[in-house]
Parts: sequence; structure tokens; C-alpha cells
Amino acid sequence: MDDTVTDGEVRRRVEEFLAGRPVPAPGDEDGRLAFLRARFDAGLAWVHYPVGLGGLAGPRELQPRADALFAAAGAPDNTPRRIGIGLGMAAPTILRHGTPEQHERFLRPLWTGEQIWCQLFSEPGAGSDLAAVATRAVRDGDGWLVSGQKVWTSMAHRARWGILLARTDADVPKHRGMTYFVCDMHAPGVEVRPLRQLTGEAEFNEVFLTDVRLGDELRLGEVGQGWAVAQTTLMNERVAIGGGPVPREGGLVGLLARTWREHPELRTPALHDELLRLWVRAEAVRLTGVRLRQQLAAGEPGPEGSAVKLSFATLAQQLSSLEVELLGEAGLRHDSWEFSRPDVVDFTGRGATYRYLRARGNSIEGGTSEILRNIIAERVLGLPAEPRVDLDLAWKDLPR
Amino acid sequence: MDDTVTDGEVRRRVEEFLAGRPVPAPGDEDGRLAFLRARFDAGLAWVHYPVGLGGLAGPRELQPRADALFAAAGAPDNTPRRIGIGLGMAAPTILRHGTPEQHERFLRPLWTGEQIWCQLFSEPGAGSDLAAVATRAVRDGDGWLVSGQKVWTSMAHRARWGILLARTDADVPKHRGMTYFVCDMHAPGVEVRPLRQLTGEAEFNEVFLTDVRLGDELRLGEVGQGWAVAQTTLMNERVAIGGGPVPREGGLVGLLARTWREHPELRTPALHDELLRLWVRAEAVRLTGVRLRQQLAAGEPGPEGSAVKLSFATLAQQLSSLEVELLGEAGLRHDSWEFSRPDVVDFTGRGATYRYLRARGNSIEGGTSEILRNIIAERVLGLPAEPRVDLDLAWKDLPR
Amino acid sequence: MSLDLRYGEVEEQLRASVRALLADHCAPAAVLAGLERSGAPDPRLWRLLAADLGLSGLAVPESLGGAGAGACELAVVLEELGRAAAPVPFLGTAGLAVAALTTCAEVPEAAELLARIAGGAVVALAVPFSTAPGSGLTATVAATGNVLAGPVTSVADALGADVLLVPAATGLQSGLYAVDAAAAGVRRTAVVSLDQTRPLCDLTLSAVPARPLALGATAARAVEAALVTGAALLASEQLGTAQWCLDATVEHLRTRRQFGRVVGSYQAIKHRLADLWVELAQGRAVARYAAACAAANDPDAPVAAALAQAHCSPLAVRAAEECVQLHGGIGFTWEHPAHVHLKRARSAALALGGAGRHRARLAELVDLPPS
Amino acid sequence: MSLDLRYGEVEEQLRASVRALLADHCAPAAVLAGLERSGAPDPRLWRLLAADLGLSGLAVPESLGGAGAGACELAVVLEELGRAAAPVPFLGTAGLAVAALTTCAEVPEAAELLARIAGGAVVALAVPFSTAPGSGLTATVAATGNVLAGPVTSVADALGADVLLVPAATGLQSGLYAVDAAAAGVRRTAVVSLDQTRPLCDLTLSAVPARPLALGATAARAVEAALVTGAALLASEQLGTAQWCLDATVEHLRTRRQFGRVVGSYQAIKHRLADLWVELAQGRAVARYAAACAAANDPDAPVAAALAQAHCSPLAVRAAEECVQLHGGIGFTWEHPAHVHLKRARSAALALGGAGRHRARLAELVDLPPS
Repeated sequence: MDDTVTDGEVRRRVEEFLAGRPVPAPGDEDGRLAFLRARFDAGLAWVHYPVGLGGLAGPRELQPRADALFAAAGAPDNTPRRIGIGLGMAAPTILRHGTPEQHERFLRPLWTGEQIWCQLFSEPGAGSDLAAVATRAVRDGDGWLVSGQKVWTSMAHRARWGILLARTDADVPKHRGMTYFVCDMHAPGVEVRPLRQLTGEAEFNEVFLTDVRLGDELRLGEVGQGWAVAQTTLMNERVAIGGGPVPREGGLVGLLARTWREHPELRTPALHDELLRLWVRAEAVRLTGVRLRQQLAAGEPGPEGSAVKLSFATLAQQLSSLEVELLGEAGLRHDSWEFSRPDVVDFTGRGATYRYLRARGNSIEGGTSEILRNIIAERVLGLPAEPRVDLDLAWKDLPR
Repeated sequence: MDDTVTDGEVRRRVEEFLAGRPVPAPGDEDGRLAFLRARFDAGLAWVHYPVGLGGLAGPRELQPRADALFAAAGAPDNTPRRIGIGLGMAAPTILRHGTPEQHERFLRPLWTGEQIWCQLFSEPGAGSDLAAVATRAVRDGDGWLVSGQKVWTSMAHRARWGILLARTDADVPKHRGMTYFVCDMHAPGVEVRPLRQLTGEAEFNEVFLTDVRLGDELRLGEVGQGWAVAQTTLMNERVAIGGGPVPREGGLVGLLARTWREHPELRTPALHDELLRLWVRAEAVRLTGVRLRQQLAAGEPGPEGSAVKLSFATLAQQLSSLEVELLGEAGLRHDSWEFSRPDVVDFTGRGATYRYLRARGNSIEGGTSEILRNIIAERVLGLPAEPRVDLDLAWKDLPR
Repeated sequence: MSLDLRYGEVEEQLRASVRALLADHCAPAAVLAGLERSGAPDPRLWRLLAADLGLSGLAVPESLGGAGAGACELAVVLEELGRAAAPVPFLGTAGLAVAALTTCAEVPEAAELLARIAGGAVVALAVPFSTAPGSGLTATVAATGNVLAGPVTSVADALGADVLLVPAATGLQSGLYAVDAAAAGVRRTAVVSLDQTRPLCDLTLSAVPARPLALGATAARAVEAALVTGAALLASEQLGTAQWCLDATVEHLRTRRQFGRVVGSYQAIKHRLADLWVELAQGRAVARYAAACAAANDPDAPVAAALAQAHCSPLAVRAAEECVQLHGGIGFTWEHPAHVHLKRARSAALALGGAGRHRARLAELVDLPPS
Repeated sequence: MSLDLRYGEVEEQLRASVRALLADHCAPAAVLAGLERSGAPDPRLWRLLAADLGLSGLAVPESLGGAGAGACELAVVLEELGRAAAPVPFLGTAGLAVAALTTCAEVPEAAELLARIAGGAVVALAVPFSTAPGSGLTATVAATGNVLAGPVTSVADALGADVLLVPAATGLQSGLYAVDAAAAGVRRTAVVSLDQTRPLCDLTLSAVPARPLALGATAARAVEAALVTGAALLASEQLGTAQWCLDATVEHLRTRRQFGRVVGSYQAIKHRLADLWVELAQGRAVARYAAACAAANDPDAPVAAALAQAHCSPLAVRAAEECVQLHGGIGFTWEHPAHVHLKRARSAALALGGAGRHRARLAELVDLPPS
């Protein structure tokens, strides 16, 4: 890390950049793209990335500083929520495991949002047990032919590229026979179908791969090393889910508390105590997050991080369930079952019954609560793992 | 079963018996014993037992009928709660697996209460996993020498005999190397020490066995068949724990409800809903028991039986905990920490804090709640068993 | 305690015939397909149940063309309808409406309506579906003579109804009136409902002619009978929901493998399902008790209904939530039926009062006063 | 949010020295042996903590001979005392009494008492240990001039106290008075306490001379400060209880085998302990926040204290109950220390209000009114 990249230095560079390049007008899409590309080239995209790849090799903590300065100047951003998979998962994996050619090719359009990424990991038979992926990639001349089915792929219908985990060797135990690829989502044989979830929306897709040809230059990391490469992706996924600081009553508990305050006619003594129990839990979860961020900022990461997603999922489910309960008659009614394909989940823009339904997914997506409890028990508390029968058998000999 | 033994026949025999033998005066211990022995010899002790062993080979359902007739006549009983282990566990095992000599020797003094029995099964290293007993019995001429430590033995300090599970072969897998004995509690080498539990009382004992010599005539069942014999005991233990019918608010919930009604000053809205939740649960558990007994009476045993002990334990813990909570300041105070050795548990005769503490044992003794959940999941729901590593290894090779 | 909480032989036969019919005509795929329709459910299934099996008049006296059975039989049918998440107005018609009409069966109009129900007519009680027993009759519709006007929101089983039973205020007292659903002045607006298999509607009556069925205390008694019986019966439907969810989950987990092991062999999963099964066994006992009390007109019926709701409402919700969770991703999709049961369970837990209100009602009934 | 919720370096050093002392002088065996004594706990451990480590005056100003530290440091000591279930009057003396006296430290008698505490004197606030913050000062003792008479029940940390701080009613207002515990007319009757490591006593004062410390609103403020600070600090003691219970359980389950496997490898057990750990991590955050608010005299201190109690009271109880359960039979015996923590946790959950009262208090403080 380059320790000459200080707060002042970042400010200086941003100011210099803005002085030399006027902020494009709202709606000027070409101008916006040109601006973002230039910002990338100036090393102000992600300051902790290497020089030449959008960064200054500086400390990660300075990035929010740069973002704030650009925002204050009215500059366009790269809509980070919309391109979260690229930024949060693909980019760090490409940076760590990619070749210089891959860095050059993928990182800039990823960051500017010109090219959207999706994640082709989960399969119908490989959920919690991701190492069970059955999608096969076989050598085909100087490239690969990929066939299989992926699922829970958000943004697949908009994506230019996908990060893909596929099996390249069925004769070795399952963790050792996978390879990591960048999948060309425009290649023949890639079929994306919306996957409607219980809310009626389709945030996700199923992706069917039929003899999709990928050149070897799309392989990320060594053949057979896919599991190790995927760890980089997954570690960054968990970091991404942590979320930022919220004020008291900042989350779903605030919606519930507002309904309570505004509707005295809905209150009962039993619901009151329930509300207070959840208010206490929500505040405890929030303060746990505050404490965790203080520890991280001081360079003392605590194991509490593993608990954040677990607590958040449980809390969101309990809060939205109580909200429906509180509403009584209104809780029997829903806002809409219309099919839609939202880019991001909107917990607050819709009604309590929507929140209740959508929150059921919080304990399934991105690591089920059951798996998170296993992780806490084994990695934090040091309890022994379950007996495993699938670690030494060749993939092809595993019971199915 | 002899189907000439009808309700009328039992009544006739009891009346005939009572006509021929006056009821002994209260306090006349010799008379009492003589009366009980005669009742046994008349086949009116347990009418479903064989003729000559205290029964009439009749249907089990007629026994309460006989008991009621004797009670109505003011006749002494055999204090069934005090000799529960003998009646509930030892007797059915002796009847099923014993020799005619053993039947003759043990059953009558067991039933009359002259000889108290205890159960020498659990060990410090063999709780839920009873088949892990390490107490060794080795051949010694025409008998056996037994050494080891047993624990959680109620009534051991009063018992004449104990039913004992001991290891006779360490070279075979653990379930196949055990033998079942009747232990002479007066034999040299038997040492009984009270085991104080967290209430301060000692309902239980530890029993240390040091080269205790038992004749081969005290062996029950074949050598190596101890596990199968023990199944008879354990099945009867579970039946015994089921308990009889209770009216609404008949159990701990009644004590809690009474405190609530009598002490308006202790009430809060939050405790009110908690109380109602537990009242609902208690009534649901009670009605489940009612339904189960109706099914049993109609000869359609349902799987609900497995749930009764589990529900009872949880409920007793929750009810007594809420009672302490409700008491507030009074819940900080206890009635007594005096050491005592009660023959039976008295949940109602003592205070709420005692009930709270004693109820913690309900989910441990006689099959932990964890084991009961395993049983329900596997036997009722048909879910697969955990992978086991201890079934085929010789006992001596098991990891410890 | 002399009430029999077991299923009798007749009930088991009834169950078998309902289950067979639903297997043929109300499989999960059919229910899912039905979600794409808006408005009233397809009346075909109702006709099969009502006419072919004669279930609409199950609790209607034989003298009026019904089967003369009682709440225990209704409850068994509802268990099966709950298992199938069947989109039929059975609870409203054969349960609530019949209970209301039976209390005033000496009125010719009421008797005639009971006979029509036995013939397959759909009749709905026009109250918000969230109305709790014991909450009193606070009608939002006004009666002027025998002409009704006013709104009622969130009415269940009314979208396809032939007749509506409308509580209405007339001066100082209230009455219960019968209204032809097809009459001019009756407007039914379909509500986007959380439970699409029991779609609600908002009702607006404008100068609608009506036939009075009961007035004053009799009317209040009729509505209360409907709500108490309805709450007792809903518990059996919820029991059916919970049973389907548990069965489907167990079946899935007995074959689904992760990490080389059948998922159902993991102890945390097993213990959760064991606890759920224990709660379900309790649910069966309380639902049976509520049905038996309703059938016998037992004085304990209000307690039994409140108890059954207090237990079975959260039971069904918990079972459905576990069903979604333990199916993993597939349980979160529209194409899997788990969500149909989740929505029905969540919705039913608000219907006819909800567990919290029923606990509060128990407090009154069994003398456990609040502070 | 600028309050630091981490443990500072000084706090970690403090923790280490307290833990070392407790390891030497308050091992589980010593605590268990102490249960056979009745009345006040052995004063030896208190002398070591108070005099040798100087902890009794931790929050007493340096000008009065104390360490001039605050609630964050007290909280760390209490975590360790909770872990050890140490039978010492630290919470009452260094927590409640110091907080009460600090609010009236301008009164020479109060300052003198603070100095005596720094020197190792035991001082107890004479209120029932179940008294909640915000419940107002309803004294059962009457003051006539400076002479007190009346009873106080279930007082904590008073059996071995040198001085009692007694709220007493005088005509229309109330006051807070200091009484020598050894004075004639002071009768202390040991109570058979659920938590034998913090034995309570009933107090009867008969014409006892007293020194007034505060009157009217000032007295009420002093008592309230003691109760709020006490509630905040008790949460850290409860956190320590929970931590010991979790640690002991994990340690046991990592070696205990049943059915050929280490018990801690069974998933149902693992998930329960994982959930408990998550709740404990939350408990640490809220307890730290309560201590930080108390230390900073933050206006959010009453909310923070109520929040900490609402979370940490049930946390400690649950942890102790799991500890007993998951130890199996051995956890149910008198010879294993699990029950000492169970009784302390159950008792502490009633102390200074209990979770239910603290939730009700939160409702007032954060504007979530009951119906």
C-alpha cells in the first residue's frame, strides 16, 4: 500500500480532476460514461486498487472520502447498488486471480457500469453445499464447452458477463475438481429465464447453459482451483452484506414503530409487549453493528461479523410478521401480485405483507441461517464439525 | 389372556377375599403385610399377571377396578409411588426374562413393598448413551464379580435389590457385550452415597460397586443379552412416566393461576399475555393427554405418547419460571436449602423457586429432551438417523 | 371430560372421500394455476364438493335437505381443505353461514336459506374476515325498514356468493338480513388479498332490499354463533395447513442431500421438526376439542374455540414458515406450493380475531383478569 | 453515536488483574464451599478486592481517595465478578451506593461516606433488591427528625454492610439517610435467598439515629441515580454470568462423548449454542452502551439502562438454563457450579426491576405507548 496516498492527497487529486473536466449534465449518458472512464483512469474509482486499474494503491478507508467529494460536486456515480455483484464479488476475484489481460479487459467497464455482471454459482442440487456443482466444463480444442443449470442468478438478464463455477474433473473429490470461469452471457447456448419468487416478482433468474463455448482466456485461475478462487468471491459477498451504520429505528423497526404511533386503534397490550421485545432486539442488533464497526475501524475485527446477517434475517422476519399482525384487517390485504423484475429489493417502498413475504428469503439467500449457525459453532465456538462422508470420495461416486 | 376374568368376576373375587379377611387396623404393620401377601396369593395384586404370581391372567384394565374396591373397603395398599421402580420397571422385566425360581423369589416381596428395588443403569459416562455402560461383571467360579460406578439411583439407600446392567464382554460392539443382573444391595462391596442435586436435596444416589459377588442365579436373561432385557425395563419406564388424567388447571398451571388471581398487585400487562400463552399451552398439553388416553382405551395407540414427557418437561419449566418472575421480590427468596432425602418429588408442597429449580431436571432425567426429539424425528417422522461410528467397533476400541 | 377427541369411523370415511376428490381436482398445480385468475375462485371445485359430495349442507338438518351432521364432520372436511389449500367458500358457507342461520332456523327465510345451502348455494356472512368472537355487533350497514345501505370491508367467501347475510343497524338495535348478492345496489370489489385462495371483497350496499332474519339479541346471538363456530372450525383448517407443511417438509428432507448426507439426518433440522410435530399433535387435540364442544353445544364451547385459535393460528404460521425455510431456495419460488400455504396461514392467523385477541378472550372466560 | 463500545486498554488490564485475583481466591470450589455458610459472605474476598486492588472506590473521585474511574471500568469488574459468581457486595457498594452518594457529594456526610467506601467500607442502599428505576421512592421507613423507624425487606449486600443508606418518609416528603449498620435498633434478619452468593436480609429499624444526606427531590434523584446506574451495571454482571455459562458448556461439550461422537458435534446442540453466542454478542453491545452512557452522563442513559436490562436479564437466565441442560446429569448436581450461576441469573433477572418492567419503562422513554 502506498502510504503517500493520504486524505489530503485524495482531495487534491479529486479537485484537480474536477477542475479539468466539467460535470456532465443530468441525462447526458455519453458524457456520464466519458466522465466515469476518466475518473477510473485517474485512479479515483477505487483508491485501494492498483495504479492503472482504477486506483492509487492507497488505503481502502479513503474511498468514501473520494465518493463524497464527487457527490458534493454533483458528479454522476456508477449506480453502485445496481452493479453490486460486479463491484462486490467479480472485481476482487478478477483482481486477485486474473491475468493482466483479464484485469485490463474487465475492470474498467465493470466499474463504470457499462458491463453488468452476474454470479453463476448456485444450482438446484448445489445450494448450501456449493461444492456440489454439477455444471460441466469439458475441453474443446483451445477452449471449453459448458453445460448445466444455474439458479438464483440476479441480473442475469442484463448481464454481459457472469462468474461461473463449473466441474472440470469428476474423478477427484468434489472440492478439487472445479474450475472458475468468466461466462460470456451473450454466447450461444446461454438461456436466461426469470425465476418468479413467492412475492410474485422475479429478482432472480434460472440460467440454462447448453454447450456454451468459452475461450481459455475466460478461465480465472488454474484448472481444478475453482474452489479456492470461489472463496475470494464468497468472502467478499459476506463483507458486502454487512451493510452500513443505521440510526436508532432506522430499519424495519422504524416502520413498525411508526404504525404503532400513528394507529392507536390497532394497539393491544399483548402486541405492546411483543413490539417492545422486538424494539429491544432491533436496538441490540444495531448496537452490535455499531460496536463491530468501531472494532473494524480500530483494526480489531471481532467474530461478531458472522452474526450480523443471521440476526438481520431473523429480525426482519419477526418485525414484518408483527407488523402484519398489528395491522389486523389490513394485514389480510396485499398491495400487488403483478409480475415485475426489480433490480434491487425494496423493503420500504411496499406494504407490510410484501415485507413479510420477502423477508422469508433473508434466511435462505446468500448463506442460509442454518449454515451460518454451523459456521459460528465451528469457527467461533470451536465445536467439532459433523462427520463428513463426501470429502474423500470422487465426485462421480457420491450418493445423489 | 383369560377372558373369563371379567369385571364382575374381579368384583366377586375381591368381595369374597374381603369377606374372608378383615381389613387390618391402621398402624398394624404385621397385619398390613399379611393382608397384602394374602391379596397377592389370591391373584388380586396385578390381575394381568399370571396365576400364581399375584394375578389372574386377566385384562390389565381391570386392575384399577380391583384397587378401587380395596380402597373403598379401607384396605391398606402397597404404597405404589414409593415402590414405583419395582412395580414399574423391575417386575415386568423379571416376569418376561426371569426363570420360574426368580419369579417365585422376587415378585411377591416386590409387590407387597417388603423389598424395595432400585435401578443401576446410568453411569457418569453412560447417560443418554446407556449402551456405553462401563461397569464390568467378570466370571468368578459359578458367579460374577461386579465393579463400577452407577449414578442417579433413586431409593438405592433403601433398596434390597437393584436391576443392574453390566459389561461382560469388551471385545464385541457395545450393544452386544452387556448382561442384566439383579444386584444384591446388601452384598459386600456395595456402597451407596447420596447425590445432592441443585435443589439441595438428594433424591438420588451414587452407587459404587467394588468386587461385588453375585451368584449366577441373579443373572436375568442370557449372557450378552443385557441390552435386549433392558429394553423391557425402558419401555415400561416410559409408560410409567405418562401419568394419569388431570382436570383443567390441575397441574403447575393451577398454582400459577391461583397466584395470579390472589395477587392483583403482582400483575403487569406483559406478564398477563405470558400467563395466557402458558395457560393455552398447558391446556393443549392436557387435552393431548386426554386424547391419547382415549386412543389407548380404544386400542388405537397414537404416536403422541412420545411427546408427553417432552411437553411436560418444557411446560413445567416455563410455568415455574413465570411463577418466579411474577412473584418479583418474593421470587428472590427461597424456602429452604436444608439437605434432605425425599422418597418422592413434591412439586406442589414447596415454593415457586423450588419448583423452578427442580423442573430443570425434568428435561434431563428419564431420557433427555434432546433424545426424545431424536426419537420423535426418527420413529414418528421417519427421518434418517445420524451417521453412527460406534455400532460396529468392539467396545474396547471405542474412542473415549 | 366425556367429549370424544378421536376421529370416528364416519369421519375417517368422510376424510377419505374428500381427500380423493381433492387429489383429482385440487392438486397443488391446479391451485397454483388458479392464482393467475383474479376475482372469485373457479366455482367448479365448489360444485363438486357441494353437489357431488353433498358437503355444503353437511351441518344442515336432514329435514332441510342437509346431512344433519355437526361440527366434528365439518372440521374433518376443513382439515382436508386446509391440506389442499382449496379455494372454496366452505368455511364461510357451511361453517359461519349455517351456524348463523341455525340459531334462527324457526324463521322461514332462514330455513329456506339453509335448504338452499344444502343445494349448493354459496352464502357469506358480511363482516370483515378479521372480526373476533365476543367483539359485539358493530354494523357499518344501516337498515331503513328492510332496505340496507353502507359498506363492509374485507369480506371472505363473498365474491362468488349467492346470498349475503348482512348485520345492519336499525335505530338503536341491530339486525341480521339476507340480501341477494346479484341484486341491484350490491357492489362487490375484489380485494388484492394476501391469501389468493380465499380472496376477499369490499362490499357496498346502496338502497338494497333485504329480508330480515333476526333482530336485536337474536341477531347478535346469530352472528356470535357464526363467529365462535367459525373460529373453532378455522382451527381445523389451520391444522390441515400445518399438517401439509410438515408432511411436505419431511418428504423433501428425506431425499434432499447436501454435503453428502440426507438433509433430514441433521440433528438441528430433526429437532425443529420434532418440536413442530409435538405442537401439531397438541393442535389436533385442541381443534378436536373445539369441534366436539361446538357439536355438543357444550358450555365450554367459547373457551374451546378461543383455545383452539390461540394455539392453531401460530401453529400454522410456524409450520408454513418452516416449510419455506427448510425447502431452501425452491420453497421461496412461486412455482412451489409452499407459499400458498404460507399466505393462507399468515392470513388465517388474522381471521376471526387472531391469537392475541383469543388469548384476551380466554382471560375473560377463565377468570385471569389483566392488571 | 460517538460513545466507544469497545473495551479500552485500561479496562483490559483491570479485567486481567480482577480475573487473576478471582482465579486464586474465588474458584468454583470456593464458591460452592461458601454455600454451606449462612448469613453474610466471607469478608476476606471483599478485602482483597476492595483493599488490595482498590476496587471499592473505583468510581469514587480521586479527591476522596478513590480511583476516579467510571461506569465502564465498574462494568468490566462486574463482568468478571459475574463470571466467578463472586460473593461480594461490589454491585451494592461500588455501584449503587457510590452512585447515590455522588449525586449529593457536596454534603459533607456523603463525601465522607464516599471516602470510607474507597477505604473498603461496605455501604448498602436499603431498598428491596427488586426495586425498578423510575418506580419512585415509596419509603417504608419513617423519619421523625433524624430518627428512623420501619422495615425494609429483601435488601441486597446489607448483611455485611457498615453503613446503610435508608430512604425514609418525613411528613410529606422523603429523604435519604445514613445509618450505622451496627447501631442499636438496627435488626438484620438473614433471608433464605435464591441466590446464596448475594444473600438478602430483612431490615427493621427501631428508633435509630441517622444522618440526613438529601431531602425531597434531591433524595429522589440520588435513589434514582443509584437504581439506573445499578441496572446498567447489573447488565454487565449478567453478561459475565452468560459468558461463564457458555464457555463452561462449550468446554464440556468439546470432550463429552455419547454414541461414539463428541456431543458438541451434534448440530442441534451447535445451533443452540450459536444462537446463544449471537445473543451474547448483542448483550455485550448493549451492556457496553449502558456503561458508556452512565459514564458520560449521556441523556440516553435511562434508555440504555432499560435496554441493557431488557436484553441481559433473559440472556443470563437462558445461558444458565442451557448450561444446566447441556451438562446433562452433572449439571443438575450440587457439586457442579452450574446451579450457582442459574440461581444468580434467575435472581438477577428480578433485581432492579426485571426485563418486563424495563420494557415498560422503555415504552415511556421512547414513545411507544401502550393501548
